[in-house]
Amino acid sequence: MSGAFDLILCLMILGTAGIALFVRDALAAIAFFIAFGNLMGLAWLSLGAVNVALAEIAIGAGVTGILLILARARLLALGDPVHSGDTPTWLWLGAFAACTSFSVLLAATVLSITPESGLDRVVAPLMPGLGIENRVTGVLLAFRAYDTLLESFVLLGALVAVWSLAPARAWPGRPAEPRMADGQMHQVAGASGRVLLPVALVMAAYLVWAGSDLPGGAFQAGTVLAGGLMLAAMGGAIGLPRSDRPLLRAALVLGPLVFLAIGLGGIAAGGFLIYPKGLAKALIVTIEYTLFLSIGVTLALLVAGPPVADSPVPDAGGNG
Amino acid sequence: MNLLGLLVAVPLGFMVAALLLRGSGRWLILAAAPVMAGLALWLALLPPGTTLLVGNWDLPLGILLRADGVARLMVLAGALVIGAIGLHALVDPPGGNDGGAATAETFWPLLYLMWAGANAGFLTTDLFNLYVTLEMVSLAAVALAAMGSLAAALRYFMIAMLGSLAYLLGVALLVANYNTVDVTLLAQVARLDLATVMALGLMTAGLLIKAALFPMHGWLPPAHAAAPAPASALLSAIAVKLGFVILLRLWFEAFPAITGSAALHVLGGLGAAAVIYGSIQAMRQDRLKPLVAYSTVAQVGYLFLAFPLVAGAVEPSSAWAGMTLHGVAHMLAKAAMFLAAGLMLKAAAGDRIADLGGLAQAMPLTVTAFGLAAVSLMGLPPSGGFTAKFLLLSAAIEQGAFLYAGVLVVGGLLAAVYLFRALSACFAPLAGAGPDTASRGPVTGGVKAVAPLALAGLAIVMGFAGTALVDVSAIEVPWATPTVIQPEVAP
Amino acid sequence: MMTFAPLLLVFLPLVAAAVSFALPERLSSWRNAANLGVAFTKLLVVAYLLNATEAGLVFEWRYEFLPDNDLVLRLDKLALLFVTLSVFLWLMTTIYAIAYFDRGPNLSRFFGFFNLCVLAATGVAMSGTAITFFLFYELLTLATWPLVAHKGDDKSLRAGRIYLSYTLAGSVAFLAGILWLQSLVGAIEFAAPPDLTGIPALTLTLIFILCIGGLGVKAAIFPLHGWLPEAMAAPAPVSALLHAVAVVKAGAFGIVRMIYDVYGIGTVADLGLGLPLAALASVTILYGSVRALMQTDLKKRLAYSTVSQVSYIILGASLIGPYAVIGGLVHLVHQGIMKITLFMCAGALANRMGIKAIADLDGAGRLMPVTMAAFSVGALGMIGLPPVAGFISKWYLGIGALQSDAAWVVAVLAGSSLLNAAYFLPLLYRAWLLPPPADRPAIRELATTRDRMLILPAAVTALVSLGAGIFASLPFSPLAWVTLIAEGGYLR
Amino acid sequence: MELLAPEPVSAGHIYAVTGAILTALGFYAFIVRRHALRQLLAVNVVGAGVFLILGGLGRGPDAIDPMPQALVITGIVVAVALTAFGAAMIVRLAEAPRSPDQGKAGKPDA
Repeated sequence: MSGAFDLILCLMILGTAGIALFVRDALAAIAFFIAFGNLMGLAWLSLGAVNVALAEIAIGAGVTGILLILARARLLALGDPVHSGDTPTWLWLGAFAACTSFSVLLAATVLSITPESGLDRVVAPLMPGLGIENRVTGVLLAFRAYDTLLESFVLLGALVAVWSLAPARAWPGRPAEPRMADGQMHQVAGASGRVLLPVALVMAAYLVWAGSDLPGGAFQAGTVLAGGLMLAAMGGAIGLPRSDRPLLRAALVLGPLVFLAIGLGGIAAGGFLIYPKGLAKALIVTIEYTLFLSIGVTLALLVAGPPVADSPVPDAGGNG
Repeated sequence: MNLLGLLVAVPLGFMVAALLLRGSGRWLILAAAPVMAGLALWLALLPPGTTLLVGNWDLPLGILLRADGVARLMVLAGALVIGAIGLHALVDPPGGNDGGAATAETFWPLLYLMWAGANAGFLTTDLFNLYVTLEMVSLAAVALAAMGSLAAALRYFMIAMLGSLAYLLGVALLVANYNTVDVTLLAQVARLDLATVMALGLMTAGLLIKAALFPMHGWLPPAHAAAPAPASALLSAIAVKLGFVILLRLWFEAFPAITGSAALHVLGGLGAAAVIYGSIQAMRQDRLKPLVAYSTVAQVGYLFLAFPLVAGAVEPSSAWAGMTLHGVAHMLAKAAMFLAAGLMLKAAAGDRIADLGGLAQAMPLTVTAFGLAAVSLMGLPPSGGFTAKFLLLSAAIEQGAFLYAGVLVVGGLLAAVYLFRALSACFAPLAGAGPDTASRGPVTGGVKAVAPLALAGLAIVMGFAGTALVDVSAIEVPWATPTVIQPEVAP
Repeated sequence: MMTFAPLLLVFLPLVAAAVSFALPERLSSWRNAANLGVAFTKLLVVAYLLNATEAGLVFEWRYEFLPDNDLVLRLDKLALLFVTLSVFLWLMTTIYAIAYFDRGPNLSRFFGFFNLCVLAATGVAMSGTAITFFLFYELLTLATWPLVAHKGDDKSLRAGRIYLSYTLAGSVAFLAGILWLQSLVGAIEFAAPPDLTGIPALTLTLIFILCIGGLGVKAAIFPLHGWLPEAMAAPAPVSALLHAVAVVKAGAFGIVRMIYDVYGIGTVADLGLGLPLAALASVTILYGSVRALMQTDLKKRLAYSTVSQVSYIILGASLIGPYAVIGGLVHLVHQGIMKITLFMCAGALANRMGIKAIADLDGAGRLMPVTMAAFSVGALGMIGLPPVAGFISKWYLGIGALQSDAAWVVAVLAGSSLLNAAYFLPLLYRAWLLPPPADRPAIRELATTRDRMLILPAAVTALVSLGAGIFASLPFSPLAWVTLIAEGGYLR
Repeated sequence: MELLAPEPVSAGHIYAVTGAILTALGFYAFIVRRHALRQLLAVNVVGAGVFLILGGLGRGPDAIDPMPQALVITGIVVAVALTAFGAAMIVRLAEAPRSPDQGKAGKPDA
């Protein structure tokens, strides 16, 4: 990787970020944000972090982008033009000065640290015991599985938090239908959703499978599944489920619950989250598959938002 | 067998169960409260030096859970407080009005999420793991705050996000600089360089937002005041404490050699300012819940006022105990006060303090709970608040830190001013309803007052268990490890 | 019994308090029975303890409530003096309060807090360490507030607010003083006074000022007395409690403890702190009397009289001579008995005849002879006429002053007695010698038992204050007991 | 930059410095862009900057350490979870601004 490429990429990242942050029009801002996310993915690739690149493009750019687009569309429909008001001069001057000095200070700090590969030395010898190749998966689901366990509950908790916003008569209803402004687009999305959903499922499953040894993993795969589900829902191929459907609830908690159960089962093997010898890979793969399913459904519902009072779509089947 | 993980896993299990049981999930608290109280009590009684390497992965990589004094006290108090709040929410459900059904159901998983997050945060020594737990707690906290006022919750959310990111940035710098984020390891390798100072500064700034220390407190009063009573109680008792505990880990354990006395006095000064400012604001409120919320701003101030006192003490244990016990006493008393205030406002004519007239007759038990909680918050004996203040004041006088001593003393008086204002309003005759206050029968059955009364009672009883609590708080205090007492090593 | 006796004394009022809080409003007879029963039981316990203590036993209970800070309840002779006083007056006030309120509102609450007050007063008396003392002293503040604000009208709430602002500020100063001293000498035990050598005189003086200032609020030393007249808004039994049983006494008692058991008379003398305090007490005595003279409201006049009288105790303590100490300490008892008589009478007059202003007293003696007789005994005692108990106090104070070469104190005593006479005698004159006005409303008819219960306590305390004067030389009289205390250690 | 580092600035450093600038840019935009949705976007940019610092500094001779990678993935997931909640709140607030008074439980008449 040549230094020039890195430099140009970084400049582009900064440029897109600048536009995303400061352009007047909200839609343009979001578009540039998605572009920014994809460039970030490239940066991660260039850094040699394929796992992160996948996550960044799928989640950082993809899901976050869709979230912002949907939110803007809903705000527009409610009569909020999404214009930020004028900033007082003193404020932006002050903020500018503060942030400039902050960035200089931070850059100096960053440069004062020598990048080194310290922990890889620790991780590498431990990998054979797990029976998988992907070291990032090893860290995520073994060495720091505790972080990941808690994180899966953060995701679940975020959905609960979104649901808690449901208005009085809407509970336990369906989320608002993610509308496509354009009729034709709607049909395209519907058709492609029908086709793409199975494809997405297969792709996602592959990503999980690959995640043991190659880059990939539950989160990236879950995002792909969520993307498929959302696209299908946008086109009306599937209806969004009521939030109290038992099957839905089961799908949501499956991954975290299995993870938790395996962690507690570890107590029998000596302590919380200990994988018994020889079973590590099997357990990790189990966790990954269940987690991927739950993450996919959770992310899709997170994008859909809280239930609304009168959802026009009849119950045409659910997901999960 | 080491069961430290259960303190996190069990509430998570209850969260899942609550989600699966949907509407009837609320009854789970009947099991959760005793189970968690039992676990927490077991934790408090463990022999010193109990730790757990999660998954048995060694340190620079793995995550260490440790039952030190702070963790024991906080987890135990948290279990009692959250358990009581949960039981209270059975009889006084949080979703009374708009958004009722969704609020009533989602309250429970959020409660368990916060419980797990708080316990995880109190127990872990890993700074990145602390980031995840911080987000667990913040997420639940914002959602709970949104049950009252969305606008306030959104404001809280935004500022909390910034705080989290500042904290995460600090963690990132530490990872790069030391290849570890474990507090116990950092304590051994910490050196004074730009990255460390920057990281510490960023993390501190982020955490001060979460702990709502003046002047980063702006989000707290509207969010805490508007939420339904059980949610307010959780926010004030639990949510702000985690940031404080992480700061303890950073300032006294990981980087004691780097946090110079000037920096400590900045924190102490902010704490003192918070005490005075929060109290004055509380005095100016004419509605009850904002008053109680501003009291939290003031009480958080004491926690940070204690920082320079701990660092400057010859024998830091007693100041340390004063600081931790203050946190615990505040948890109990403030939760009790918010629950009581919620009941009082439901019975009162309006939400102003002037509307509280007649309540001393109508709901004596609830007003008593409010009063007992007030006693602890004012630092009057016998109460946990007094024990804490006694220890802190002793430390301040011993060191000749008369400014801090003065703030401790004046803060207690100011608290008395605003809390007794609310209390004496309860003694006034029923506002605008003629002389027949007596005809107004008790409006709450005894059941509703049980939880606030129990919590306030615990805050009082704490005042008699001082020695035992001080002993617990001293388990694995940072300066017990020799690395910390060493003077700073030149980088 | 040896260790648990002090605990029992604290526990008994707690039982009464718990029962009172728990019983619903309408079960008034149960509540009354419980209160009287417990008060009476406690009196019996105290009688036993008096006997045992006189034989030289010391009861002590100890609990480590914070590291190096013990909660100590210790029954020495001085403690028992105050305990006996408060227990006896508690019984009287309970009887009186039952009759006074009859079936008024919020009595569960009233009796609950009332018992907590007595608990606190007992605790203050028995405290063996400074921190224990502070604990109960604060409890007293808190438990008294709902009583002062009991009526819930604007005036009572205002009185409660003023009471709290004075007393809480006082306690804070006191706490700061204790902690400062503790940071220098470690935990302060009254039984083993700390060694103060080597501490700068200025520091000691400042600590002394903080502590006495803090305690002086409750003892109503000028200029910290402002809350006491305001607190007259409270019902009569509460006034009795404030003025005689618990509150002002706790302050005065604390000052005695500070001078004799913390600093020690030697140190106080060396620092030259006795004289200023005596002077302040003298100013308070005269000031209170003058203000009392200016009042037209009966209870207010009595209140200012308390301001004046309590400072006799402080005067006695600060003069640092054997007779002065005895005079001061014995006045702790005598003032309590006499002042409670006056307040109970004033309450009965207000309750039954609506008499509040002094001008309404005309002819009251004829209509309520027993009440007015008791009142007269109390008033004469306050002036210091023999054979009422007040005479003993003043006599010993006077001799003590001469012993301590402070002849000016005698002038203060004489002046104060003249002022006392000036504000009490006109009352007696009006009550006994002037005819009742024609338009006086009739006496409110009460049930016979209630009527008797309203008068009986005052009559008993009046008799006791006579007895304490007449039989002062007998064993177990207040004077004899105080002499025992003084011989036991305060005459070093 | 060459002056600060002993050897020519590594690729890791370039990205880390980019991350630092992104962070500051995001903070600045957060302050001056007052609309909540734009602030949410700004927060995400700050997050991306922080992750880039984490990654850039965690880069060894040929690739990033697995541990910082894992931390970044965790961070990204947490960020998206919170962003979703934030976006939902912003929309709900525009839909039905619940005032603090309405939030008072059990007082439908207030």
